[in-house]
Amino acid sequence: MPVSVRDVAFEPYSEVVAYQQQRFASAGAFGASAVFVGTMRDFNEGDAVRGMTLEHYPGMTERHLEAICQDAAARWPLLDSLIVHRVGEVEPGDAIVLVAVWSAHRAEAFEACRHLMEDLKSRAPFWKKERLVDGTRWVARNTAGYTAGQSEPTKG
Amino acid sequence: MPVSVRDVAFEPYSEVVAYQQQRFASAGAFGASAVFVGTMRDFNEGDAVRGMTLEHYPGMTERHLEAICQDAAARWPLLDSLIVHRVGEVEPGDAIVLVAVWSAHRAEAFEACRHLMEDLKSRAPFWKKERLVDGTRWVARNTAGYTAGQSEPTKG
Amino acid sequence: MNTTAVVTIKLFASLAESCGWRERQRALAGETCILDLWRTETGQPELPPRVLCARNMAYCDARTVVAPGDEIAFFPPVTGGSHAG
Amino acid sequence: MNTTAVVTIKLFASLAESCGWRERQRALAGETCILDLWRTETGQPELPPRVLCARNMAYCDARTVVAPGDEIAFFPPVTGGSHAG
Repeated sequence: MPVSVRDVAFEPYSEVVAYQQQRFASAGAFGASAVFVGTMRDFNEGDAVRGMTLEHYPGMTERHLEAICQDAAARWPLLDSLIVHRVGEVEPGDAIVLVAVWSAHRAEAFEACRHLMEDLKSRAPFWKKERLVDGTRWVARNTAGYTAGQSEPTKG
Repeated sequence: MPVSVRDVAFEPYSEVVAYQQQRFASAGAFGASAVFVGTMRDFNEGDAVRGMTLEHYPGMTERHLEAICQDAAARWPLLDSLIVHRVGEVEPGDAIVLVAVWSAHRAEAFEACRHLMEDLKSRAPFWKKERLVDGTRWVARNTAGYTAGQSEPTKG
Repeated sequence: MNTTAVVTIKLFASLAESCGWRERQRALAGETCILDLWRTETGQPELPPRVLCARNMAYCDARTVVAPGDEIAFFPPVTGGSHAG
Repeated sequence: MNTTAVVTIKLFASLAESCGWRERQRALAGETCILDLWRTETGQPELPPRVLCARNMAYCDARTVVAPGDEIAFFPPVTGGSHAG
């Protein structure tokens, strides 16, 4: 259940393929893989977004990502999971987060992948600051998850 | 919303990357991608499986995959979806099905991806025949989806 | 025989194996429903509950009346998607 | 001053920006809870409901008593994962 925080751009599907190849020696060991990729959009809350700075808490962030994977592994019969999260200066189109889950059957792959993302958003210490045309703003809350939240822009 | 049925092995993540590149001209157009890959396992119902023959109904199968994508697009605000399904002689480790969904936010990507898979399993005309050590058997029903079903082996 | 008063009948998967054929053309003799075709072609009086049927590539009820040129298919429950769920 | 009776205090994101600093060491003077540190370091009497705190990289309550060598962090609600949901 490797987790990693990267300060350079990464290609999410190459990560999935590379990890899968080194992790599963025998072809046919898993039946289902669920993958989620969160990508930086160029539009948010009605404003064009030029870029974003992703801050994290080195040490605590990795520790929480590991705990999130362990919790999912205790809850579903998973074969493995993988989380990669970007930090630093992010451009539109860049992958921000990759969550991948491998299991024998599809139900647990879907459910665990979704749960990992929701857990990551609510617990892992990351903060986003958007660069707009007329300044920057901190993203105050994540929206559109299990429960829709509200973003509170503080343009400056 | 392209769908395709392939009688040769395909690399699911290369399909995702290639389609995404030609489909989304501007980086930052989508925020969420959910991908499911179903892979042939080397074990099922307690028996070692050596291979599988996947039969389909040319014409009807493609038509139903397209209908499944259109239904999902009517139900969720999706940017696009992609289905690739393997047929013919399949070996353990081969990808059987790829479902990918692109959207602005994660909730609809997760939900639509799951729904597409369940819909595909219940409606699209595909049939699986496993090659075992001591013969072959038709896979009678899909298990472990929204509602757990039952497989009825008819070894011969 | 009018060449247009013909239907194509297809079987798939375990059904094709147990019946020993995959495709046939048949001339229609008067009003015929899908169940009539099943009886004539397989010799079985009823459509087993696990057998599905399609008319021109759309699922339909066995009481559906067929028309000249139709493609009628019979097949077992579908099992696509990932392997064993 | 005993060099071990020191705690590290960290601020992140909008909190670091508004306070103008990211990290400090402070000597402990008697039993001190996280809320006491917040008051001393920011001059604010209460911890705003939207400010989270962690002791040695684990989320904790503001009434938690700190120990020498602890790393205490204050930060706004987390917003990781994909962009805007």
